[in-house]
Amino acid sequence: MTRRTKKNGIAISILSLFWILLVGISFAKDPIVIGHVTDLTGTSAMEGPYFSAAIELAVEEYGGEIAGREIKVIHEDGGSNPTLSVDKARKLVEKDKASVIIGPINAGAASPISGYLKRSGVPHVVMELPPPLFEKNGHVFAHQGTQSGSGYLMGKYVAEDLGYKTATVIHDDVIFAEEFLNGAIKAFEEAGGKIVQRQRTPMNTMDYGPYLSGMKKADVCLFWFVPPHSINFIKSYKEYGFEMPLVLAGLNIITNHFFEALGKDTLGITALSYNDPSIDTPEVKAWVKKWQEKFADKKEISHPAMGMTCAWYVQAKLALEAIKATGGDTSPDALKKALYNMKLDTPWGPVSFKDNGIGIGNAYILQVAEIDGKIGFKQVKKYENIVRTVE
Amino acid sequence: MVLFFINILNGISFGMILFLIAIGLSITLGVMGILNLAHGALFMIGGFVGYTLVTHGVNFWLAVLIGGVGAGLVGLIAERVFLSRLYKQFDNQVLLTLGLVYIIQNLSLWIYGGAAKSFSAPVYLKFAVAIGDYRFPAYRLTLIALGAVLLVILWLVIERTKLGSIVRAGMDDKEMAMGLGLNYPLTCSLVFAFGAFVCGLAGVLAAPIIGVVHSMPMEILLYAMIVVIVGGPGSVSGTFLAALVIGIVDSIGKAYFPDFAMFTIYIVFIGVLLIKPAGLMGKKALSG
Amino acid sequence: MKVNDSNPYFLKKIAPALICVLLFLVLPALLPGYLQSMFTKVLIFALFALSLNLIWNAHMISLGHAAYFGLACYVTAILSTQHNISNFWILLVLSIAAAIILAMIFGIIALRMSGIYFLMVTLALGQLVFFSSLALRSITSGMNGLFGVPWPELSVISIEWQKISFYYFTLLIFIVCAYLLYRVSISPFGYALRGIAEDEPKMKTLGINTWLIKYGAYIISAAFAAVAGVLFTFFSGLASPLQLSIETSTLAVLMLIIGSSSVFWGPVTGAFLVILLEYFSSVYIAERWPMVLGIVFVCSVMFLRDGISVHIIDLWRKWILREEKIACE
Amino acid sequence: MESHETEILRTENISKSFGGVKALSQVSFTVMAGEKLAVLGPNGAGKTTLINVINGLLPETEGEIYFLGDRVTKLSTHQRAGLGMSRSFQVDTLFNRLSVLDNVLMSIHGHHRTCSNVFKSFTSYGHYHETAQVALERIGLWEKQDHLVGLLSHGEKKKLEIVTSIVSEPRLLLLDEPNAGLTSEETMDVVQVIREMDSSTAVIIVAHDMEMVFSIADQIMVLNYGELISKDDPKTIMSDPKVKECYLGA
Repeated sequence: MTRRTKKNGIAISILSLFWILLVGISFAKDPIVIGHVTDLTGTSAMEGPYFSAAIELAVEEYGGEIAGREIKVIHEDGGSNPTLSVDKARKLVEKDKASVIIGPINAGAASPISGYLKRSGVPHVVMELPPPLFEKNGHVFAHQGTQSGSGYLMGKYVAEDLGYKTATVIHDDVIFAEEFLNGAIKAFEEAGGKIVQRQRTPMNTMDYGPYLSGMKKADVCLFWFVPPHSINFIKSYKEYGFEMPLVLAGLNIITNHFFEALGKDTLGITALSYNDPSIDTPEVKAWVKKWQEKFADKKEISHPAMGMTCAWYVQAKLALEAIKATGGDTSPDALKKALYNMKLDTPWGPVSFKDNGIGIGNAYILQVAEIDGKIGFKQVKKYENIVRTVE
Repeated sequence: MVLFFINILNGISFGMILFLIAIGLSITLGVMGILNLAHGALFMIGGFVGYTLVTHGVNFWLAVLIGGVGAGLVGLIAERVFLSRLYKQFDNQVLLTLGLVYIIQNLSLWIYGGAAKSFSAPVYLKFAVAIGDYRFPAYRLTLIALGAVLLVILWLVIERTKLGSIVRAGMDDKEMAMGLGLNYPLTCSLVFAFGAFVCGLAGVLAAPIIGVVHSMPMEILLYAMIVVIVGGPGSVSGTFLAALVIGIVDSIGKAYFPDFAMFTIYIVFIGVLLIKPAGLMGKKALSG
Repeated sequence: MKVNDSNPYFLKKIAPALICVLLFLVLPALLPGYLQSMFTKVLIFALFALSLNLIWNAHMISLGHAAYFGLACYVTAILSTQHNISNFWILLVLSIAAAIILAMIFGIIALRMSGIYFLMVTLALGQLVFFSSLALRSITSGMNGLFGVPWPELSVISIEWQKISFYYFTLLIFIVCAYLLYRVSISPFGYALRGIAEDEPKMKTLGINTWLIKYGAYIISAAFAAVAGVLFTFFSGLASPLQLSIETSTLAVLMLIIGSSSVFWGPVTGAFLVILLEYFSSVYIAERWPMVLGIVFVCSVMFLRDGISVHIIDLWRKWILREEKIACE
Repeated sequence: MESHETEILRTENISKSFGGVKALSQVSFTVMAGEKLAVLGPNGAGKTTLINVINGLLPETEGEIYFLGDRVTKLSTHQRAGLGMSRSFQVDTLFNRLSVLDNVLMSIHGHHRTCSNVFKSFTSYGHYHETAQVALERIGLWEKQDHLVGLLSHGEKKKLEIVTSIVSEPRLLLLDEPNAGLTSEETMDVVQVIREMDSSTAVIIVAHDMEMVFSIADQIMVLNYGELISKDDPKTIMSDPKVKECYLGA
């Protein structure tokens, strides 16, 4: 009996806990809210912390307030899970009254969020999205345009500048990889190149051996995997003794993690980035320095590490500049207007939008090389002010 | 033809890993009737321990051993503290072990971050053997050999040692085994820990091929469970056979019908269930 | 208390009903919009957990039930986004039909096993459906899922859909389904299921075709899971592979274990607790949510094995009805 | 009294072996309506196995079983039960989470094949209630109808177990140690119930307790190591040397 009463105790305390929490959640707020759907768990958990930091850095540049109103950034974890992400976006808009939504990284989760935001018209500032989501004067702003865009640029470079004639293609069986490679293949074939094989590997693939032993020979191997898969793939690729040059036929995901995990195996890999910390210009160097000073004490993010971090910084800047331009008017229409008229200067060059929310700006081709004994990226080509999609 | 042979080799090497993963699950299930859904998590623990050691310059094979021990210890604790109190309560076992999976996964995300960790096999194994005009990594060949050795050892343990005899007795009749006057609960803990240990070994051995990442436990578990059911729980030979079959089917599927790669093993799985519900080498019909 | 003592009927029957009415009928109307959505989600998952509980009571421990939930999501999403069928009832019927057909096939496979092996098989079958949703890229658009599902039409009346109106619509459907499931649980069929859980050979010797009963139960519960799936699709406006994943199945399992599967309305309590817990932990400690969930799993197994509803009943009996003897289950 | 001529059960040399061990070998016998056959034998003689094989819980290794003239060897347990075969178990197999009344009702539902009904409530079958009441009153458990079975005494459980196996008015009743662990008074109640069985029904009782056996049985069958040693009326059996041997080990 006493045991049971003890259990009752536990039961009742748990219940009451819930009621306390349930009651304690109605707070009014005046500040301008920026909603950030990120990934702290799930397949992109690695990037999450960098993104939040990037936004923090950007907000700091405005002293945390615009037009006398505090800027409040609310981070929500979508766990790369479309259902959950939409839930979180819903919470940010309906409960926290967010006037802009940033993120998430995973197009699979970002797309449905755009779909949801369409109802209310709240601007959705993201990195990149598949074509169907962009409409004239829409609410979607992707400064890196469409995945197929970056893929296209890469395919063009491989065919024209590197002059490869045949290519074998392998990538994750997931929407954004699909888009990247569609673009790359389109460009490569337009330039007279020939695709000898295309392999799609399921997202739950653990062992790439079978695909590699089935891989056909060609001048070059175009690939794109999410970071965890890329590491396994590159390693196995080398194990199977392939000599074809590796080209990351889409946005660069190679980071220091790769250099640690794979060492010399990464040498010669070519990739594309619109904004990468490794780009060798004074502005970027200065920005990286600023980052390192701010987060020196947080060792896991002490270096911006990857292009996506910079992309997030740019997104935050875009949102904040828009709010600044409207002088604190956070109505969706005002913000959209401001974003369409924007020409933002970033360490990676100016960024602006076409009338359908697709970004315009510079693009850089990078290659992994050994620079005075240290493995890192070196810039091999730069494109000025290109529309970041397949025209 | 050579290509086909290469794919078979791929399948066998993957099958060996599957065998090492599944055998622990198979025995704990067959002997103790404990379904440990955290088995995949043990695999990951092994992997992370191995990663930590190797990146700090510990010898690869030593890391393999310690990784196994680490997983074994975690398994032992889980069995002593929790599972031993949930004897014959499947739903609670399931819930508990799932909970452990979530906790372990999130902990490893906390400690090691979301990036996939990977480390290389010993340098002297970092070359590819030429077969016809194809190349096959030496490390995978080593895995095949290792799997064979471990199979023999396991078989000897089960068939020749006292522990093994208790295990086999337990498989046939738990009460009878208890009646043998042996310390049955202790034996169970040991067997459980041993299964975890082997799983941990697999975790380190597989890392150079599949890497280690916080999101892997469930995928691993599924493979292991399919192998266990196809092979028939509690049967070493059955598990081994099933592991090879699944491994080979998996890589053949990936190489020849990539679009159905995800299904091939499930089709085999369901086929076996329909034809031989007890599993390839299963003694009794599966009703836990 | 005097009033209560003089009128125990009030406390036995009316009071609990009143509490439910307040909680689910009145409270949501007063809450901010976002919490209304929360309540909708609670009801949907409560229904899902209830459907699972039907077979759980026959000791058929399924970890693949998301297959039917998710299948319904996809059927609804595909038909409404790609074939412009927006009539709720048609979508409902078709989704249920799909779920039933799938359950008929899977049931035959899964029921070749029992106990722990049934669990493993259902889990594997669930994964099979999960992977299909990835593989059939042309229809399901793979990992990306389908989104932009419009609000449904009800043909009888046209509703101006908002969070609150959809909540009450969900509540209506929920009540109907819950009532049906309750009828099933008190029917000979329901008793037979509990009998099977306790002693299947005995049931056979009583002349009961236990296989058929289990098979039937499996299909019925799949059908109700499908209803929850349809509602969820309109709630979230999308269908994604995640709705077919193990996480979805285990969430339902957690709900009915925490809420206690031996009490009919247990799973509802469970759903309420789990969803709210998910919400709050995501507000305060987002990146640790899985760990919180895991700890809840472990604790509920170790300390609240028979579920929280049982204790609620006890407390009600002890503190309000002032009964001496506590008989649970 | 013509029913005495009707044959209820006939087994033709059924055998059952677990792995290597033979639990039953070549057992053949016949039971007529109204007959009360007691199965005797030392532990491990295969008595319970025999019952399990007859009602189909265990598949026989070889041999044929005929029930009411029809071959039922291939039929499943519930089908045999449907034909009118009923049994009680050695360790009581009541549904502890149901009330006394509901346990009886469950058997009646099983008998009437109404367990697949989803639309009516379990307790809404009026005439089932009457049947159950009669049965429960016979063993004096009616006033405990609402108690959970878990709370009953061992004796009461045993009686209830028997009731649940006879309410379906079976043609063949298999009783496995119906009086195990009962006081002599309780045993007499049980004996009473069995004696009052309809004369169209055959009863097979597995028992240790000689006293009870002789108070009921009009036929006795002795098993030893799975072999049928002899089957005859009580007197002849007791004078049978083979039986003495296997019992007194002399």
